[in-house]
Amino acid sequence: MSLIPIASLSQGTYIDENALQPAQVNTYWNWQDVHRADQYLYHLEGLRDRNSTSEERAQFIRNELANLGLRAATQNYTFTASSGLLSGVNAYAIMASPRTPSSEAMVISATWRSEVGKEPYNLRGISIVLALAAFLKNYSLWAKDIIFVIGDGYLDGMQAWLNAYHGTIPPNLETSLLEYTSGVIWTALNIDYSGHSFSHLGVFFEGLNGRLPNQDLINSVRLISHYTGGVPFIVYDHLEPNDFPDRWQTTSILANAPDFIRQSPQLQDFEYRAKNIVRHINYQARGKPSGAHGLYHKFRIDAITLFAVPATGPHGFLALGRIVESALRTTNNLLERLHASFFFYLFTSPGTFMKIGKFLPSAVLVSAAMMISGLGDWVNAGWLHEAVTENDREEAAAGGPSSKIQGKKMVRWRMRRRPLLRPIFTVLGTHVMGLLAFNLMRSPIFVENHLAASLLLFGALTILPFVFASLPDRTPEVAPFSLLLKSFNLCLASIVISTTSLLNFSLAAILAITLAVPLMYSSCSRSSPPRIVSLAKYVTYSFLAWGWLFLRDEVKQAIWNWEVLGIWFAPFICIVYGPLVTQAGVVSLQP
Amino acid sequence: MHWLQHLSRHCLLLLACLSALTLAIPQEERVSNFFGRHTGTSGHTNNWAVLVCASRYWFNYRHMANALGMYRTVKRLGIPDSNIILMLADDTACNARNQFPGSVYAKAGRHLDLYGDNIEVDYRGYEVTVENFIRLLTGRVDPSVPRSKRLLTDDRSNIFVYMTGHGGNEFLKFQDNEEISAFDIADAFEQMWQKKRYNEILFMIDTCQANTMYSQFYSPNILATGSSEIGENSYSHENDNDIGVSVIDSYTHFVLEFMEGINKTSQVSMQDLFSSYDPVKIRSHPGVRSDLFQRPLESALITDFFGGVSQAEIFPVIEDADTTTQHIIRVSSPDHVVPPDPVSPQAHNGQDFDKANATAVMPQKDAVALDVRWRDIRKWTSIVIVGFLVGWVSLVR
Amino acid sequence: MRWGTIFFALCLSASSESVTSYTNNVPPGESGERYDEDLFIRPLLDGRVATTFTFTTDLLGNVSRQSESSGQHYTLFPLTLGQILREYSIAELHLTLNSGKWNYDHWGYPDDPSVGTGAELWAWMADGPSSTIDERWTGLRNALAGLFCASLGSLDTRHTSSPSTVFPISFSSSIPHGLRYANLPSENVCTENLTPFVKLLPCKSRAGLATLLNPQRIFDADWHGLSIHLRSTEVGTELKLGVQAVFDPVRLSGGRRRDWSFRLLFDRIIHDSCLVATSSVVRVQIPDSGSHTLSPASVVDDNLTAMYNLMTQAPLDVSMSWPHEHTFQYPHVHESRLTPLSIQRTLHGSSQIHGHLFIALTNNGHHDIVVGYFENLPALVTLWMHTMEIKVDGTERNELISNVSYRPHQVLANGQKSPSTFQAILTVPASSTLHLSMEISRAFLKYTEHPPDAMRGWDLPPAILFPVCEPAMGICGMQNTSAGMRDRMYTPTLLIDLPTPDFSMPYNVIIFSCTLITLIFGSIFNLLTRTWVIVRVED
Amino acid sequence: MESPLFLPTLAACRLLLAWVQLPVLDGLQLDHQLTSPLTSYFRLKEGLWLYHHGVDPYLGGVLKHSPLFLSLFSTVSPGRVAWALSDIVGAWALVRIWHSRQQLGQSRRDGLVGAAYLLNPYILLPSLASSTSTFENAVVLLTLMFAAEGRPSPALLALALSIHLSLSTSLLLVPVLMLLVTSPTSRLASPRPFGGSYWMVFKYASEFVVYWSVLVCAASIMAGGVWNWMHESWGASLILPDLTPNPGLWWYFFTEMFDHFRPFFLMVFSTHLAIYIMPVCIKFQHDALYAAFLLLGILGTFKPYLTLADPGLFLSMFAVFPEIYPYLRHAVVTALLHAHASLLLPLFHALWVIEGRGNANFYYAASLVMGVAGGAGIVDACFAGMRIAIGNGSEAERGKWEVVQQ
Repeated sequence: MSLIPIASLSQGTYIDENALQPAQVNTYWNWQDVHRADQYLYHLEGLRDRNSTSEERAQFIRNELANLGLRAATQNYTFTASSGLLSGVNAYAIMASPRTPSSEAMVISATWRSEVGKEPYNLRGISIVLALAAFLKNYSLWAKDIIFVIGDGYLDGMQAWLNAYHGTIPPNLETSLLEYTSGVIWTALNIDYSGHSFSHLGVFFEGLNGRLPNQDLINSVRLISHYTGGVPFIVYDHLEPNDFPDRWQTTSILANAPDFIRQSPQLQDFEYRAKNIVRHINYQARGKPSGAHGLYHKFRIDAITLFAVPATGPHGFLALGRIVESALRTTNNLLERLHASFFFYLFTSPGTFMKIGKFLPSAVLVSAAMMISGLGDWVNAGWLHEAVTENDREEAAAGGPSSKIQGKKMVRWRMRRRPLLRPIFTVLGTHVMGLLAFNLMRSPIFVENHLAASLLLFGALTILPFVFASLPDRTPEVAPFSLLLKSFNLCLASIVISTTSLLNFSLAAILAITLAVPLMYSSCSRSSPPRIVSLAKYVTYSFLAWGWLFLRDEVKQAIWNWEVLGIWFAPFICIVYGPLVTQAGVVSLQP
Repeated sequence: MHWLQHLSRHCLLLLACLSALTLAIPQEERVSNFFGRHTGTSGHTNNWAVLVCASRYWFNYRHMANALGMYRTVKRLGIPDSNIILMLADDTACNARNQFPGSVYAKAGRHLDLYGDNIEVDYRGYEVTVENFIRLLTGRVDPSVPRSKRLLTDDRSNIFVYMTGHGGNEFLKFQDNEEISAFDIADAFEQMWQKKRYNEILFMIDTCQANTMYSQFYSPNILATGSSEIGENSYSHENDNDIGVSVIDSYTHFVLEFMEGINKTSQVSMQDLFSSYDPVKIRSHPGVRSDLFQRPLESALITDFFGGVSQAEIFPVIEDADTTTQHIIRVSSPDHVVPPDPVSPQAHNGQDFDKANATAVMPQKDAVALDVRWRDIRKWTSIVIVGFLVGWVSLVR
Repeated sequence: MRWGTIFFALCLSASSESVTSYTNNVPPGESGERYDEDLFIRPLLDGRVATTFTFTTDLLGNVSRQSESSGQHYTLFPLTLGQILREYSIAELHLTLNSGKWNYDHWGYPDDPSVGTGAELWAWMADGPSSTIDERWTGLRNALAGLFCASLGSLDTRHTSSPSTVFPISFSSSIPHGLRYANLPSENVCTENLTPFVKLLPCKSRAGLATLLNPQRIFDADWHGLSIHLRSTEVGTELKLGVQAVFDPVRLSGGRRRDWSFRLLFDRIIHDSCLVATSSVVRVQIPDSGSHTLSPASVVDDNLTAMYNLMTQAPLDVSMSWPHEHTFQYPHVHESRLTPLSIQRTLHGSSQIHGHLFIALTNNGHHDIVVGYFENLPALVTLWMHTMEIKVDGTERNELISNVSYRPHQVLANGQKSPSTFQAILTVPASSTLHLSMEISRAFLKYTEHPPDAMRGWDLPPAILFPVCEPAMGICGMQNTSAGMRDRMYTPTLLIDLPTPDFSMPYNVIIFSCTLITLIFGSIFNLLTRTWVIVRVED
Repeated sequence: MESPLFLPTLAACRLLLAWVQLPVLDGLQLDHQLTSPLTSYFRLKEGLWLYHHGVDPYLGGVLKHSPLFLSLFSTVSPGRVAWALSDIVGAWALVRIWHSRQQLGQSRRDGLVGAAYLLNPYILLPSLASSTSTFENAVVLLTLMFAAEGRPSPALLALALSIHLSLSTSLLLVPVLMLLVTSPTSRLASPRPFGGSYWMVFKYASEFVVYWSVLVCAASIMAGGVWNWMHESWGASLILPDLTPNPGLWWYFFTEMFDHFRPFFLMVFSTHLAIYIMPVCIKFQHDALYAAFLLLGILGTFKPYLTLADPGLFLSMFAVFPEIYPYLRHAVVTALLHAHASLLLPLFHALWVIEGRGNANFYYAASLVMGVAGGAGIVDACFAGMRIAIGNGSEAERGKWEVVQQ
């Protein structure tokens, strides 16, 4: 798994969809439009300085867009999450493209807040969107309507707008359907330009629950920013080692390493790629979108965020405007929904990526190993007593597919029923417990006094399985409950990992790391350890499983993500991860 | 010698318009018998052009431009629209992505609009399929297909077939999802020959590995040329940055360039055209296949295929003749082999349309009530029957 | 040809002129023909300009009945159409080719009601003994396809329905007539359609209003469409050829001004009039607000239209300008909705298999409006009628819908599926919005049935709102009052993408499935057939 | 679990579940794993709407259910209670089958047998998604129960009904007839030639035909015609007009099939189902119930418009044949395969049509896994059912000999 960043493993990107034809057009965005953008920026800064309400901001934007002759409107929304209400106002406008039935559309959006850079407000992003609206409407070559959306807040506004646009309004969102709508949206560009001016253009692409946009989109924007805008294109805001070495030194962890390490290009490159992948895994494993673009993915819209990496130059509105114009021409060329290129990939550097075939095995191998050892345990459980004694009834007791007795049917059933059913119910029990815990965590009580509640919950989650599972096997003859449980546990975990690995590789990788070791070594030795040791082991396991309850902000954030954005991370941890580790703990508890 | 040729051609013209006045086939036969086949010149009395742009999508603009360039040339050289079958798999001129609506340009400078304001596309969009193309050539079309979509040729017709699109070794892709193979075209031509549907054919194709497309021909009097050898791509010539796509393929570009110098009366021969090919400029090796062609290329004039024999002032008569005799011809079954009408079974469907309206459109109230009662009756009978069955079964022991 | 016809036209126009001069605008006697052309220009609120060309040819003495009447004697009436008329015994024929989306809110009612995107064809045909209506319909489709270079041939039974209440026949006759209606939203209109269209005019594009039909400009207009309306009246047959276009001078002038002129819009002016025309006028509607100058100046009649007669004012370039405004200020849309109804039709839901068809009708007036609603959906979409919901601001109002008639699609004898039609009468309460939503699911097609660009999806034809005035329906929409619906309205089209199979590897699928099946089959039969034996193993 | 109260409590819980309103359930109704066009309640409701509005419900290819469902649901409109009840009836029937196979009134294993049906997710989820396959399963189980208890007329009526509801159940005709004339007790260990009298078989067969034709008449009366409903409901499983995805093997095969081969392969697939009847019935003539069990397994794998309920029935019936457990070769592997399939199917389905980042092949692959799992189950059951006849010798000579097939 740690080999992934190695350069030779990844291959160069290329564009698969013929229709895109990136960077093949003249762009007409010029200083006049930049001036217009500056004017918008001036007004927006005014709004920011007299920290106006969302209502005022939205009204201002709506009016500006309406003055351009576009169909503009605002949208009020209110989310009710367990952590409280959250409301705001979006503004949007639809530019109906001439000569078309307007059954297709593309989106340029910017959100009021920005969370990547240091600047909290994405004023320049918004003003360039407005200026683009004024600029683009003078051209008749748009085959798709263009929708300009200014989302309030960071993610919530865009989420509300998208839900309203697609008419899928969840019960905890209070908003009205949009006044104006257009056709199907295939692609969207989200612009995050919070700094004063920028040196690089960074792309953010992770979406909800680890969904990635089609790679063609990223690649064509990369080409455009190279050839049309002349702006270096990077992944996230990670500068490449070779350009801007001075700033590289400050950010690198190799900075204070001995010279020969610091200078070696391979290591620098490795570190750079590793950084990208870690960042990627950090986003994807939590299923957390790395920007407002991520919310589009839920609606099968391929979207990315263009982040203007803050710097003291050289680029500004002019370059960004050109790039966006050209990018829109490219997406305008699309005749079909993006389907040709990859949806599963790892970006190791802007120019290179890894196919799924390359990185998937690393997770699948782990799960396969767990599956095998699980099956091994199953067989052991079956054959366990045979070596010890020749007594028939124990053979019978051994149960499993291998007991070799003809007569005494009734007896054998009774005895082989217990070892199978108890582990099954333990497994089910733990998962149900996780489900209950999750629902509990969403209750307002929990949110208010977090520490006490989480302590209680943790205690409960620790004690319950203990009480339930620590009662020893009645008859010494049956296959030990712990062994069966372990084999079930391992098989289950391996299934989970292998199925997750395709949907959300990062999550699978994390699981493979966190689950493999504890589950494999939950019951290591035949000789039963002293009680106290196993108890300690159990407690550590339950900490592994539920310890995160005490990270207040993390929990709160995760729950909010689930309730507002529908990110599966929190329920997954509660219902799948926690119980699995708890089962391992129960196993470790058994003599 | 030349004046003789002219003379002969002129009386041919005369006869052409005479015969065209009433499109009665036997007369045509008589005419052709009178002249006999293959004197030194191409003994043709009318010219036809089939121009196919097989590939769809906006980014294939250049293929549309190829076909349209040819269209403009043959039209300029005097083949009337009624004798040109133009197949365009997509509409670039009025595509919303086109910055210059209603126009298609073949040069980056955008000096010459190929679309103009007088154009007739006979097959467009999804109609451009392999089946339709083969049916067009062999004349096996549905009787209801209008004349403008038929290739009404005879054994006196010289046909210029031009195809362009994305292709490969011995195939050409239509609409990017179905292929026509070299064998299909070869067999179609053979059928045409047997059915006396052509006198001579000039087959020109611009696609990747184009020369493989005519490798399978075996019918006489076919002169074929293509843009590139096997294993060779045909490249686009240039790209217009306002249209945003490449506008023409280089082989066609140079052919058209050559054609610009031709006019209706010029005596330039096919040989001159072929010798004008320059693999360096075209960036692929164009090929010529003339073994089936029975005349020396030097004596085969460009205008034998590109130019119309009949001069401009005669077409109106022909057109009028066409239109006046149109329904007569419809009535008298033409010589085409006619497959059974695929949509004729609609006939009784028609009735149930109207029946449906009778019921669907706002039924009267009493009718509704009666209908409801009848439904209930049906329902209850079925239930009673089943209930009875169950009861009986549970009683019987 | 040209010289021929011109000469023809000349001598003929002389005669027709003499006729008209004697009996000025009294319809000439039997088997006479007259030709009028008219251009109506409406400056719109949002700076755009709506232009409507209408070329009317009246053929007096009814031809369309007896099949083999004097066909060749047409002088003005286009010959080809005449033949079609006779051959398929057409009583009424409407063909429109539009592109763009008509913005009712800003542009008001179009002068020609049929503005549905794409191709729309409907015809009333007499049900003759010689051939059934459907045979005639097929023939008609192909004939028109050949005539107008449009792929109308594909308007086959998958798109054809017969909604006689939406498109009522305009006259009553003894012979039973049948209606066929079909639309093809993905059809586009371009020069190859305009060329034959112009050729139907007596003066072609050399004289008269048709001079202005410059394809490069017409097809650059925000909305443009061609229409052919052919209907038999009591006195004879009336042919209306129409071209509608909505230009955007603001866009043409780079976002600055809304001044327009023939030169600007069409890049041409009218040099001479068409002599055979009985009347040839240009009418300009004068906006009631704003200080504008119109040149050449003209008398403005009471309903604010300036009239130019082309016969007298031959070289003509009308232009209108707003000298006092530096840049055009767009009016804010909320206060200006020109039609009593605003329509929104969208597909909700993000899944590829299931969704909601959602229609929002906003009544801008102060009276309830009663409208008919008509959907003609191809079989790729299944409407789930039992999920139909009618809501007015959030509350169920099922009493607002009546006379629901739904016909699911059915498999026809030729294997194709007829479209499903849904028709109902809706009552939209005054100044409120009515939401009609139905669940739909999308068909799973065989991979051969998908179009070349399968990933794009399919265009769903526009739905139609029509005024209800058939007394048969009991209720009658209030056309008489201003609040009522004046004419048919078309909703925008929708793009719906079906779930696609994989197109690259049918063979693999076939192979895999067969392998699995044979594997299981083989092992089972292997077990069943072979006998059991006990072999002793020596160790 | 041994307690006699276990089953009633379980049933009570199932009933309670019918009243609980979960937001998830609405989503389930349209799930392709749980409901097929032939069994989806959603389509049935649409059919009812059409029926009430005077349109022939079998016109649009929407309704593929039997007309009897129409008449039932248009008279009474049962909530989800009906599904709960039919589940309970099915469980009860399964327990009764178990009893009659053991020839005893009560056993401590009843609870397990009942739970195997009520708690089986493959059974539970479809009935929560209110798919009519729940009723079909219950009727099939009733058929077997009556047959096992030697009550011919009810058995034959139930059989007629189940065949009427879903045509492919007609595989069960032969084994049920055999079961009626033999005893249901387990003869697997001691095979013997078929003992029943053929005359009786013929008699029962003719009785069945009577019931079946009466049902058809009732249905035709309801539908106001014969052809349209037969074509829609029975024809659907023969000519596969609707290519909605399901866990089975048919839909994608015929999506990708070339048009001119389609009829041929339709014929092949249908006959392939029928091929199994005779061999299985001959091989297991001594234990007709087991033959029926195996055929249910075949159905649960190769049925057109498969839903999870079909393999679910097969898996639940394992509980009735405990004697074969020791002879199952790879029970765990089968279980794991099923676990994988049941996780992969919904995930890949979502990946394809909801998220749009995977294509149909993903889901097809998952359905292949499902097929493999089903096949493994059948093969294993088939093997064990015959292997048991030889049994294991005494302890002493373990390892001395092996049992093989030649």
